[in-house]
Amino acid sequence: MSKDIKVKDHITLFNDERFSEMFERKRELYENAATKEEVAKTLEWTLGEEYKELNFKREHLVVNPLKSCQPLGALYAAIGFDDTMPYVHGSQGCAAYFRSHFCRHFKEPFPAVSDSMTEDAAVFGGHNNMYVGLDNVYKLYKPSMVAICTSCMAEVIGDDLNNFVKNAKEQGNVPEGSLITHAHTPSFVGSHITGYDNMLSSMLAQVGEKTGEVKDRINVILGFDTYIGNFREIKRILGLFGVDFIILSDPSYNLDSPTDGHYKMFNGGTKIADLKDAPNSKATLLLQKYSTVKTIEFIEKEWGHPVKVVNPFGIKGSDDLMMAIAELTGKEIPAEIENERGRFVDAIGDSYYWVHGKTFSLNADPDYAFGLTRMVMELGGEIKHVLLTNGTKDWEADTKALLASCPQGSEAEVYAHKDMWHFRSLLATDPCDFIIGNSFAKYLMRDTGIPLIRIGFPMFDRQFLHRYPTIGYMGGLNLLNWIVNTILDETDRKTMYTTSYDVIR
Amino acid sequence: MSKDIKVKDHITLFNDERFSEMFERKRELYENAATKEEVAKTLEWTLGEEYKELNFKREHLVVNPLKSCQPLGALYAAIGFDDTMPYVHGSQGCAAYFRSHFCRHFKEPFPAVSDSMTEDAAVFGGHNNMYVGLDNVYKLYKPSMVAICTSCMAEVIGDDLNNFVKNAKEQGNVPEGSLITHAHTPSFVGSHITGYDNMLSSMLAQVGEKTGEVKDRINVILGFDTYIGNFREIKRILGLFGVDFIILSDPSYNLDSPTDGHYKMFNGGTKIADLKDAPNSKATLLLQKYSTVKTIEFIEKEWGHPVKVVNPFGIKGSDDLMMAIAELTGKEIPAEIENERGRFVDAIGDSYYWVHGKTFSLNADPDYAFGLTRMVMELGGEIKHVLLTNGTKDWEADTKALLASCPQGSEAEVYAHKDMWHFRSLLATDPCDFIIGNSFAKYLMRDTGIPLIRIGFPMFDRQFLHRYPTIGYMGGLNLLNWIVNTILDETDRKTMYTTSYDVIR
Amino acid sequence: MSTIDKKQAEDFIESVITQYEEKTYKDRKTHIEVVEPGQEKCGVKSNRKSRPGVITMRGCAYAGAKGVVWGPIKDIINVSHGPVGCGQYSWSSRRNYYNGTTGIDSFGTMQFTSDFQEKDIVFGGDAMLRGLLKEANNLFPLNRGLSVLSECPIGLIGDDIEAVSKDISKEIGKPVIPCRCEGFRGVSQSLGHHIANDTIRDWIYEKDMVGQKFEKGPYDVALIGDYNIGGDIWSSRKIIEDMGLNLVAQSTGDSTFSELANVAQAKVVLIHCYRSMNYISRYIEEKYNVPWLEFNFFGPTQIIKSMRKIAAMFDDKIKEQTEKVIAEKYQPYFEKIVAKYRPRLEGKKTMLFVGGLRPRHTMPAFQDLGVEILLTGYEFAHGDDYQRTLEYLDSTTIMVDDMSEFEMDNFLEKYKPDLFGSGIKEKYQTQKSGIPFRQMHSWDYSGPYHGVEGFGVFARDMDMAINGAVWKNIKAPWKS
Amino acid sequence: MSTIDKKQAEDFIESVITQYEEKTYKDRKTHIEVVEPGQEKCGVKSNRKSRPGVITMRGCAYAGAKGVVWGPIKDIINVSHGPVGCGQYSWSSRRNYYNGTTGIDSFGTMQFTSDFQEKDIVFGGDAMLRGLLKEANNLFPLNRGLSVLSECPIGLIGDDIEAVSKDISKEIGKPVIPCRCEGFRGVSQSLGHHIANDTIRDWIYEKDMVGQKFEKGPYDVALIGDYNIGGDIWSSRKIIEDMGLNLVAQSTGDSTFSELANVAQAKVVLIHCYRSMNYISRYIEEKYNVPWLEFNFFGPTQIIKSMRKIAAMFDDKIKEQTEKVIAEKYQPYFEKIVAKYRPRLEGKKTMLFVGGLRPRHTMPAFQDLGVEILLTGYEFAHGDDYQRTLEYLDSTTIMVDDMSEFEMDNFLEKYKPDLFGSGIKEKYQTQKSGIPFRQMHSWDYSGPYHGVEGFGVFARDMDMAINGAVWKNIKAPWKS
Repeated sequence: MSKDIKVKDHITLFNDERFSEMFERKRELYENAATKEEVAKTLEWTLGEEYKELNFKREHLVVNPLKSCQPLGALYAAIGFDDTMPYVHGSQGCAAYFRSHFCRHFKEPFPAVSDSMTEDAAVFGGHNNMYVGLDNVYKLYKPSMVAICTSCMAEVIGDDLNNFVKNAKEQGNVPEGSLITHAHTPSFVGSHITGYDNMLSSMLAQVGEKTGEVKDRINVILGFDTYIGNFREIKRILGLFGVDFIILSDPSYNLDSPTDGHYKMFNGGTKIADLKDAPNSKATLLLQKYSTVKTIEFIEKEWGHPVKVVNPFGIKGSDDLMMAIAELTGKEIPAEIENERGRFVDAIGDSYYWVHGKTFSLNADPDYAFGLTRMVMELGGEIKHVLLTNGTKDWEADTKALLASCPQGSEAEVYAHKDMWHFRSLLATDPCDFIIGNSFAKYLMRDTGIPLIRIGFPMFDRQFLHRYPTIGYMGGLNLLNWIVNTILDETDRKTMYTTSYDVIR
Repeated sequence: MSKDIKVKDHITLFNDERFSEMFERKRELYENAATKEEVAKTLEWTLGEEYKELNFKREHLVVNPLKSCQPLGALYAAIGFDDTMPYVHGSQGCAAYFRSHFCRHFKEPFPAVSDSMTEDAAVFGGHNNMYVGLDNVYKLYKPSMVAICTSCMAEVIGDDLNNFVKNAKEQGNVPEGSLITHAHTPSFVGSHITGYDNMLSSMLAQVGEKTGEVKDRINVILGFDTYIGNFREIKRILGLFGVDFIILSDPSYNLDSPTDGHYKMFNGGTKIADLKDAPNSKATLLLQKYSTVKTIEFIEKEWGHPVKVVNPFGIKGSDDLMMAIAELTGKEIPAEIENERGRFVDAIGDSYYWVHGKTFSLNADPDYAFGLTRMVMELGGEIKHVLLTNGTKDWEADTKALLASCPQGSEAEVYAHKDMWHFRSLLATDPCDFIIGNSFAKYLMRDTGIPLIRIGFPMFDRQFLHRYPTIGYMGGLNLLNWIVNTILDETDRKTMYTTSYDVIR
Repeated sequence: MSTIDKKQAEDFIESVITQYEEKTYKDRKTHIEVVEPGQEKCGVKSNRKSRPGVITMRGCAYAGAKGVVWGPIKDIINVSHGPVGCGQYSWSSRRNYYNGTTGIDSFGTMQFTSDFQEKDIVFGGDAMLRGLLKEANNLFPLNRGLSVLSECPIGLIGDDIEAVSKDISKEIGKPVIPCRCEGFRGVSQSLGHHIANDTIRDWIYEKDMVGQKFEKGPYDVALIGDYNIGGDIWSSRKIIEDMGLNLVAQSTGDSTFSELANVAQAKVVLIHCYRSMNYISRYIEEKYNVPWLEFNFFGPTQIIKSMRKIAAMFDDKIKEQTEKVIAEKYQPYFEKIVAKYRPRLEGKKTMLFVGGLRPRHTMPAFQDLGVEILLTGYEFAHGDDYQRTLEYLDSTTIMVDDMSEFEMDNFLEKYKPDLFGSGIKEKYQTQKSGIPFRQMHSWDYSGPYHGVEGFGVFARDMDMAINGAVWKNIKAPWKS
Repeated sequence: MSTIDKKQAEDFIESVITQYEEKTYKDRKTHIEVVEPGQEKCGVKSNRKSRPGVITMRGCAYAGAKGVVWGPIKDIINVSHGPVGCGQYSWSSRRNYYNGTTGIDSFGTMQFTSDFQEKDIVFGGDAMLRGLLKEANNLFPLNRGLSVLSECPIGLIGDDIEAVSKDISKEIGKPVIPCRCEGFRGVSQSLGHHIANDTIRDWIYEKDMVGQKFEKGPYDVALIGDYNIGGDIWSSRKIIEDMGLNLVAQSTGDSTFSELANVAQAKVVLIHCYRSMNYISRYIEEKYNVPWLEFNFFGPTQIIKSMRKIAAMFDDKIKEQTEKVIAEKYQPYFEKIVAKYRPRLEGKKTMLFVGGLRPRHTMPAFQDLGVEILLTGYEFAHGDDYQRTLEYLDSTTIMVDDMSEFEMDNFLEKYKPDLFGSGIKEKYQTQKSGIPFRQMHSWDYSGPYHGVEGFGVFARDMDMAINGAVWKNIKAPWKS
């Protein structure tokens, strides 16, 4: 087949001379383009100190931010429950965007309805949309639960979800006994992780039923963690401990479902019965902190059982995770886990000389940023910049304390509310050896020539990575793999035409 | 720390002008070097058709072969048994080489003794070396089994292992009842996979004790498979089936042991008792064919129970694996396995458009070569060349039949006994889009500019890859990951300064 | 012979839509029709609200205005004005290719947002917007203008972005164009196109802006309604040039502000995506008396037909050159592509549900490869789009407007096509059913599909999708 | 104050070696001694056979001849003559860097083998070798010579590679050098060095070959015994040049056949690795009357000392230039490196067990950084090497010849050094014990370690190893 006519697509087609000439002519005659000198000069200027200063003076404009809006996170919390329809009360375009965003990251379908509010709803309120919307949802999809969040429009006009849902039930828009949870998730407050927190805490509050009986079981909350492999990994770990558990929001069924010839909208997840019974577990373990602020507060206050929050990345984080499980459950840490720890440490021992002394700048959501910062330092890597758009004060303080505790963090700068255009200035004026970030950070790689290690969300331009775990010792091995082998790959590329292009490294 | 004095090592140091000038001067004044024109002309010539023809006419010289020698494979078979000391009867340098080779690949210690034969042994035979050698081995390491193979010297002078071992036992060089297995593994016959086969089949023959009772259990033999993750993966799979099994040679304990502050020479593996009892299993399943020719023959003839051989890569291969387990054990294929199949197929569906129509040339050991060839075609990739140094006639026939069965194989060429210098000619005169090969194939990438997907043995210049499984559906996901994400990475590099540098792919 | 039996199909459709809530049922009934080749009128209702609680594939006006009209113009800064999400989700997702240095003289793959916070909702965002526009202009001095694309809250809190834009435009001496494309307006992306077209009209042509001066000639044409997905407009441009014409302005793919203004300077305006840009072409004809012509550069049949139609607007030199290039260069290439791919695709059946124009534009290209269309329809088409789709039918076809995913699942299950072409949201669920899929908004990260080279890529990709080896392996062999 | 207590150490050693089989015990007893600074004689026995069944770190004569002497010469084709393995395992594993185009004018990282098959064992390999050498010369015409490195079977089956080499050399008009380095010869790599040196002597100098003609001057020197691991010889060369000397030939790292021949053309031969190359330097002195000088370019103390020693062989111009470059360039750099790393390394303890020279060469560099040596020894040293090691001691030290891995494990367990420097086979088991490790044969994929820049890399790497964050995390925190 390969010897037939070969078709060139955009990746190579436009390199043909005919096209280059065409582009050049167009630029010259019609585009009113800046001169090449102007462009070169401006480019150089944007990479300098003067520009950096100007750039950091920005008060209003945000360029290439590292955050999305609340309802996205709310949908992510919702998709983790069995037989549950995520529902966006607001404009239909919002739902379309959320769904596309997730589809592009997970390469999986992401069901969610919207009640398609338009101009008239702006005037009269969105209650009618919700009544018809819920009616259709139950008729078409027969979910066990509907999880409603809001997008901007509903929030700006002040729709009252609680009231609407009550009415819908009373009016008979929905079947008797329908379970509907709802959370206000205004896009102009916080970010996607806030929405996750709002939705999850609302679900716990609205569905959980405390009976007084305490069950020998723990709840586990992973937070806004898009590495689907982690949901399987924590189950495997808890299985080794022999612990009974409930994961509160487990999207690993819906977002990693088989291709077997039959599309199923709902593939599993946390059972509704478990959600109801969660307050009666003897403790709750959380694997994220900054994406679950309200949730933690709620559980501590309302369920009153022991709560542990760990950041389960790297050696220290995984140690914390294992010890937290042991502490909450009274179980011994299994020998197999200890063996895995040893194998992870072993892998670090085998490879850390490629990381030690290299400098790293990071982009991520706060919980990942904290964990990766610590893990990079565990490998001997030095941190230059940790830059977030949705960092919180707590995160900032925690991260600064972490960096201060370690020589590899001594020169690091921390930014909680900056964007990737700020980051570009930082990288251009104070370069590091490697960037860690999501797919959008590829622009930074292009602009600064600094290689990118792809860890984060969204990950649109690589496949399968989210299927691997990143937590615990075995997840740590994957992170290590991505970090070390990217360094090795870049080293190869740098040395390919020199004698340092070693076969053994 | 990063702001201190920065040390440059070879990766960047010699780019400094001072060194370039020095190199240039040395070349000009002292090296008696060919002129740059001569070099350029010769380089071009070596990449052309005329050279290819000359190159393929070689009858004697072998350049950059893709095989190692028998005892290497024998040691690999031996290291998979619990409390077993691999023993090389021959020159000590051989053992040093085998051990280094494995250490570089696995980044793990690889214990093996040699009996250090020298000139006098050449004259008088190596029996005395073996007597003292065995004595020391038992005194120092107290193994439960010693597995002896030979290197060239012992084979050329015709040492008789069977006799030597008998004498050693009779003379009391070893403790009463010592278990010593031995295999002749001449380096001038076959390759490392032949040695694996010889050692394993000898162990089965020398240690296995057929009792007549048939146990509800199967034997599993993975062959010369250096992806340690596969040993864990097959155990996981068999665990899901609920099958009782013995893995015959399981190096995953010795070659992936923890760093916990205590070095242990022997970390586990197939129990000697299991090796003894293996003939009494009800069936044997083999996951390689070309590395276990003698072993298959032996089991079929001597143990007389059902034997199945599958090549467990990709969809078809994993299907075969699962059905073979089901058939041999009478168990149903578990729903979880079916789910994993669906997830693997799903991942292929999500990504195959990056592979479809791309052309691939492969280098590997025969079992991997066969499996990867088939899997690449399952992804829609087209095969150009499959080139091995240690291919067998069977392998060649099987591979040709496979290629003929699929349009993606219609233009492929198969070479069973060529080397990587032949491969260079093929790639230069008839380029493909991607090479699949081991670390040495990086030279082909440099010489031809064709990107390399690293799968195989040895893998010296990337870390951890051997810790992942490659077999079954979940192993397939790793292979898919390496293939697709390498393609994506190369696409990024090719398009970085064009508009095709997409964030979503 | 048609695969679709009209009566059976109608019964099936009825069985599906009766499952809706009653008003929804009544509404949906008017959006679906089984049509026949030769049929004169299409009765499908369109451009109506999607019903709440039904998973629609549609987006919003902002998506139409930003993603389609304003977004691809490379030398202006498009500010997503409002909360962070809308700009974030639409960032770099349309693959409107352009040449230029991003962040310096081009801004296509950047996300500029005002990142509204609660205080902005409460106190209004106008003051902030002023500051923002100036910051943007300072940090990106080579921009040729800015647009302000309103998100939902802006219209609801009563901000006056027009006033702000006027002021700043004066202050910085560059166009600043406010675009009221709040997502709640209208029923789909389509109103966004219209609104954005109106802003182009009002803020460019009504102000008589012109672009870079060029030497005018008799063969000057403009090409609009091509968004350069995967390089579409470039392979189209090549055809125009091969015909001997002069392409003086293109929009909005790989377009500049200058070209946008200069569209009206051409002798003829060629429009590819009629749905999203017809407003402008009609207006230009009216105001400047420049005629426009719709054309279709998908697949050999339509490419050749369109080339002749365009050539017919010009003199014999152009006509001859057109015939020459067809005969000498294009036809032989098309034949090779068809020879390779048609045998692999002949008789395959597809469903196509995309945007507001592409189904009827790509159907002939599918037919050139022997592929039958079982079902088609549009996310956001208008009545005339459906009407004009009829002419491309060559078998009984189900026509659906604003198909819900519920309907889609049922159609896929029932008819098991060899290919479904739609959007990213539809892709993975289709594939789970074992049905090959191509994203026909974004060319599934491939492209171009327009023009001569584009047809090769299109044919290759459809073959790849339909005949992908993986689809033979959907079922576990132990499940019989 | 020494960390090692002599009496305790001796008792401990005894307790370890008594576990051997009796003859082995007696033998090993003579290979280990606890030595003190100032001690005049070292009684350690060396260059004896390793005992069977004891895991030795040693390799073979082939490894010494190919890996060290012939392998690094870039423009000759080194044929590993015999079965495939020896060449395969030693392929690209020594990191002898070179400049050149591999496969065209340079062949360092290629594996040429005759891949002996059973028939070759039975019928002999001479005919095959003839064909092979001609094939190699035809396919790689820019080679400047070939070597034939025998593997074990060659010596055992009685092939006459000398005759073949002579014939082919005549036929192709290039040197073809047969080297009888069968792995069973001798007790370690060391004999391989000697044999290979002898072949250089016999086939180059005895034949009065000369290399590229160059203009001779008073400052011409040759540098031998540097294998350019990670670029060592390049940073050494830089020092030589900085001193105002002319380096006219180097060997064998990044060396050519021409340079090898021209070593004898220099005014002085500088030898770095005395162990592997002293045979040649002695011979050249005898035959050509060219004096030789041993030097050491590891670490500030020895670099400066060596530079002065070398300068002393020349006139004042060189001496002045040497002092100038030390004072102005090297000393300030050394101070910076020491200032950064010594505080991090002061008082750390290491064990070093490598090759035949490096321990005594690198000890002063460790001492420059404040690191104490607890134990050292050589894989394949001779008596004089041990003798000369004494002068570098600054505390009580255990000296072990041909240390077995059994002994090594025991020493590591007992003394828990902060660093162990040895080879790849020893690396991972050391690390399992939680003890940092550096491969001191190959610089652990780093380098150069020679010369001024090399000291920086050395210091950085030792810090990295010893103070690597991972070593704090060996123990699970729940294990107290």
